[in-house]
Amino acid sequence: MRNLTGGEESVTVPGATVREVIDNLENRYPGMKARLREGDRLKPGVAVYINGLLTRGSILERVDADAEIHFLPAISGGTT
Amino acid sequence: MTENKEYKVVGTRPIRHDGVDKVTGRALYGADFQIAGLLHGRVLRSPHAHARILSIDTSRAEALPGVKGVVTAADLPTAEDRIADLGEGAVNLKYLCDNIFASDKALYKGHAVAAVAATNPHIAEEACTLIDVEYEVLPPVLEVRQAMEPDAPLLHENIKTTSMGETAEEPSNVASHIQHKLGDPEKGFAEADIVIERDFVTGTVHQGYIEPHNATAHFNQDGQLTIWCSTQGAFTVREQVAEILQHPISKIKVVPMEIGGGFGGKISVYIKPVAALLAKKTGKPVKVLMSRTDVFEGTGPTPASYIRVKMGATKAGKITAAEAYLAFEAGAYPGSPVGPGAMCIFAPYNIENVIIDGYDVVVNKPKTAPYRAPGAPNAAFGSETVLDEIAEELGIDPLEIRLINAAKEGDRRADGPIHPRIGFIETVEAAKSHPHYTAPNGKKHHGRGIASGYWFNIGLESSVTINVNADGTINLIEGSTDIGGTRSSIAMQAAEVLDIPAESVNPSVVDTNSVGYTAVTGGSRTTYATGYAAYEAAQDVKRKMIERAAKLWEVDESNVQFADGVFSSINGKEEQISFRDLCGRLGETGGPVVGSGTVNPGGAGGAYATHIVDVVVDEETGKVEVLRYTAVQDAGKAIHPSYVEGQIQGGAVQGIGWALNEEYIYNDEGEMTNASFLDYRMPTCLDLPMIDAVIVEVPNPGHPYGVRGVGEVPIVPPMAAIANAIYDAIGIRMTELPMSPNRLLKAMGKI
Amino acid sequence: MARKSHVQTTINGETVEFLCESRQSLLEVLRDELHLTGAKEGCNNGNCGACSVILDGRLVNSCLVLGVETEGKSVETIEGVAEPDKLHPIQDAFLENAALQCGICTPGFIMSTKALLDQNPNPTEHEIRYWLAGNLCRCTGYDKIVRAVQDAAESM
Amino acid sequence: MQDFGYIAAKTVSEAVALLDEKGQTARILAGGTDLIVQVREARRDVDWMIDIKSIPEVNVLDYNADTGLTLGAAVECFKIYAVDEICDAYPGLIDATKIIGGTAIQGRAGVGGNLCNASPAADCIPPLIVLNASCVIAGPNGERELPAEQFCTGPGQTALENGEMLVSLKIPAPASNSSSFYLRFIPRNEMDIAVVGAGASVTLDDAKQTIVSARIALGAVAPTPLFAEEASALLTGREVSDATIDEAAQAAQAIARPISDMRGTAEQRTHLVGVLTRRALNGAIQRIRDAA
Repeated sequence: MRNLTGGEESVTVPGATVREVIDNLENRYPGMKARLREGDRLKPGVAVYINGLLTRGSILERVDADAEIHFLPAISGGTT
Repeated sequence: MTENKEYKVVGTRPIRHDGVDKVTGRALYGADFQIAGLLHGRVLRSPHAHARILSIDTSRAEALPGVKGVVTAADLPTAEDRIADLGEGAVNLKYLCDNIFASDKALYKGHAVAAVAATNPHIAEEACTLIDVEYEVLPPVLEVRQAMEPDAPLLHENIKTTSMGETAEEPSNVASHIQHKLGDPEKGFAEADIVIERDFVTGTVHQGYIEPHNATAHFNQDGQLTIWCSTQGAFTVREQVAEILQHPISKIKVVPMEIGGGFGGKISVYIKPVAALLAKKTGKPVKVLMSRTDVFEGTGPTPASYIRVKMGATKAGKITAAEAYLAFEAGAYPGSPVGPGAMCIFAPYNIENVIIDGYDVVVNKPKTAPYRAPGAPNAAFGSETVLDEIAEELGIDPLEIRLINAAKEGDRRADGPIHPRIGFIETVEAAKSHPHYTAPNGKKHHGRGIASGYWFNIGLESSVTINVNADGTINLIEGSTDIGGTRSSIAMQAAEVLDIPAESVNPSVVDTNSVGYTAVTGGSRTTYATGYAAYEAAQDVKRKMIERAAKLWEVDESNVQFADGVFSSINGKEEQISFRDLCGRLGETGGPVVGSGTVNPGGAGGAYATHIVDVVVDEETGKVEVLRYTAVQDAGKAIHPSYVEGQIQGGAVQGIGWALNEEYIYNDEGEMTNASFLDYRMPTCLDLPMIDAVIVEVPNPGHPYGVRGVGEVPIVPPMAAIANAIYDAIGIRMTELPMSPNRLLKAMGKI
Repeated sequence: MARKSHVQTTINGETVEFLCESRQSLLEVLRDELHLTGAKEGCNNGNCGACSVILDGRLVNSCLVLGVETEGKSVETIEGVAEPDKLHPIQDAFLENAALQCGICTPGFIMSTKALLDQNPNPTEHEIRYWLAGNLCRCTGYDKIVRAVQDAAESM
Repeated sequence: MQDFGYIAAKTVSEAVALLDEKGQTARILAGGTDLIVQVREARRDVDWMIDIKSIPEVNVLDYNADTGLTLGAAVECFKIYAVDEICDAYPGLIDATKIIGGTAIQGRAGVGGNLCNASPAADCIPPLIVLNASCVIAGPNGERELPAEQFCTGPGQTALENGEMLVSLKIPAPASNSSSFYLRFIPRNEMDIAVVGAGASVTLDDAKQTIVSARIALGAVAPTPLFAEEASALLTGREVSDATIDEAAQAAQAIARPISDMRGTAEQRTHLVGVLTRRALNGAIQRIRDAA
């Protein structure tokens, strides 16, 4: 996604939910929304971390003022 | 709530609830299911690794007496090229369907082409040989670097490399590229006193569960479909089958039978939709079983990979920069675990400057599936041997260099997120003081190696219902397939809340019509998330029981407390009633009590492991013998320590197999030549010593008892630990997996 | 359609009669004809031991025995190991040692262990590992299984 | 699995008559651990299985210190290694019977079946060759005997003619100051097919210093198990030394013509012939020297 942000690894945008954060990212860096959202949901295969914790994978997730958000590929796994 | 306090049930070792059924042969696994009128299904598979399917003629098969129905890709609804999120990981439906039955192209040897239902399995098998398929054989692409060449034959005309949403112009076998960058790697390497860069190659390996895939399906006239099967997740079977057959989930009931191992390999569906199609066509229940060869050739292994790791450090052992290039074989369709591999590779360490590139590449091999910490073992084989080499060059103890660089709470992972409370340092400290590490190690051709590993663990959805019985016991209803004793580790968490013995809980794993949505038993999540749901359901029961006691005593609920298994009134009345006695009075106080808990927790704490291994190398034959093995792991809180140890031991041994002998061996035509337990060499008990499992407990703040998932991380360190031990024994760095006798002989220059 | 033979054999002490095709293995007969599904199919070629049973006192892979070969013979399966009111000491030892995870290999291991302890009541760790090498377990890493066998030997 | 008929023969002559009548698609069923798998995997076309396990002659297990061993073709491995005298007399054969498959395989599989299956990698065949075993064969024209090293003619192919079956194996009584040894190389410690196998029998002089005679045989390095004739012959009359044994090992390597497959590469196998020949010879010599 860095090519969309002009090389910036970390950007600061306002928003009280993941949805608002994505919308605000889109305003600043057009194309961002297409990568992160599909309709009114998070795009399949994208995981959201808020302050280091993996969230429930919803754009409805609430975000604190100083929260650090990461969009990463979703993971899966297998035990016995 | 996360201090390491004493519990009454948590941390004890009761007999598992399903134990008697499993030691008497009474437990019913998928293949054990019987029903009147049952037909038997078998699957015809492509003999070619890459071929266009020109025609399929099933008429001779259909004419065989005893054959009741034949199905092919033509019987599947036309799939959209659309991404669906099926519980654990996103799936392109077109690929999902094409992997059930090859439509236009067979993309690996073993790719299903057609299936037959007949009155007995031998007839079904014979009928498969009577299906005439005309193929145009194409050149196979069998290795990741070959597949990435610009002139490589293409598996899919429509795949173009994507990079977090951006798509390239030209078609390619490279389905996607990911990159993580932190700090300034160039500057970091410039600051290093020592820089080491090495290439690594790992082979394709299989989960190797002992129970082959199985499914029995029945289609009622009203469209109600029932599937009895072994699976890691009944709900994900329901979702996948619904999408593949375009059948509403409300019309599908999946009944999870006991499961004979999964390790990630029983999440994807293969023959479940096939059984359903055959059942629909014949109007009879149909049981489809895979043979062992079908399992090797037709289900997802974990990928072969090419990995390049470069690390720089100061003389004092501080890592200044790290770089990794990971190319993973996805198999026939996109979706290798290169993502988690890239995120885990340097996760044990706090490194300021990192760059990681990952590539997901299609090849003519079975579509890969998760296998225990998918991606992380491949990655750790590279990073943990390079770090060992740095330590050796600098003359620093290999555990010490890990302590110097160890990640801790508040440090940033290379892929971005900040670590919450983690227990990596604790595992290294425990390894350092373990008698194994301090034991003498100087004999000729003997060597000792250590390595560490990381796995995220996941949360996801779980639901639990608790029904309270009049005798003070509870029935616990859950949707998590029990693969390794989780009925007990979940039941124990409910028992702890209600202060009843583990034996007073009757856990049942039920079908998709009978419990709330529950994600797969995978990602080391079951004891964590379904246990969490059980904790919540038990809390719900406790609240309701407090209401009943209040009603009984005609006091306000706020005046009832529950401690040591007894409800008592405070502030006035001197009333007491035990949990058990109150259970006997539910009818008169308002009727049955049912508690429920549903969760989708985000706080699955990551798990770390540090392993120590001693080996001896036979210099004349190249054979490596594992003499002693110690696996240290942070479990957060071990609910049932015996089964935590079991996960650690089992994972370590799968890693030993991966390290030494396990691999898919292919000929030039792309045929796997060792698709049996005879020649795919998993460890037998004669190949192993006892495995000393050491549990470290650094409670996870994201769980009421501090649980961290334990199932996956133990497979991460073994390959590198053994490679480091082999180096210690004979002075040669092995960079290719498996480190089989033939490869060792070559590396030693003996052949 | 294939011809079927009539076979009379003893299974877990009971006389049993069944019809089977020559090509049906003892494993298929046990599971599909007699509904004794404790013996499992893991590989169907003698490499995993999940189908282990005792035939005339000797441990065999039931996938490598034809049903018709059992005429007049005696077969012991996992279903016959426990007493009506109590488990066999080997079964107890497997439970107490948590020597199973998924449990699919467990019937085979118990039959194999029974055959071992019947002829060698005090095996060394090496003898246990050698004897059980034909039984694959993918979950446990064998540590707890070997300890269970040691415990069972001690308690018997 | 294809359909086939099953007949339990009661006598050698009945079995021979059946084989003669049914022709090429009839197979003798003894332990079945190879045959059943081959038919199941459609690697062998069989219309009839003739079970010989109730024939008395194929169940003979008779050892006499003067005349040697008669080993019926259907005697299972576990019965052989249960007899102490046989273990003492033919330790090289016992080495092989204890490593074929796992315990459950050894409950069904026998030396005779291992020979008749004629796998190039069969563990029992090199010991039979080095122990001078003779194959007793019954057929429509009566009985004949054949040295073990001439029994296999190719992978899965034997010298048995139409209507013939192996009845038993005869192994001469061991000479004094002699012993035998068999080992194979496999990547695991059990449950694998030999990447290379090597058997040796050695007779030393009374001082246990000089080799009176020796025989070496190899498995999995040619279409059939090989008797390493030159390597064996050059040891006659030689003093035991590392150099002598190396010489024999090199001579054994010279006749190996292995292939590369999923179990090993040709180079690896040729290399291992040297290693295993040395170990087999040293193993046999050590056993002689260890004997009281």
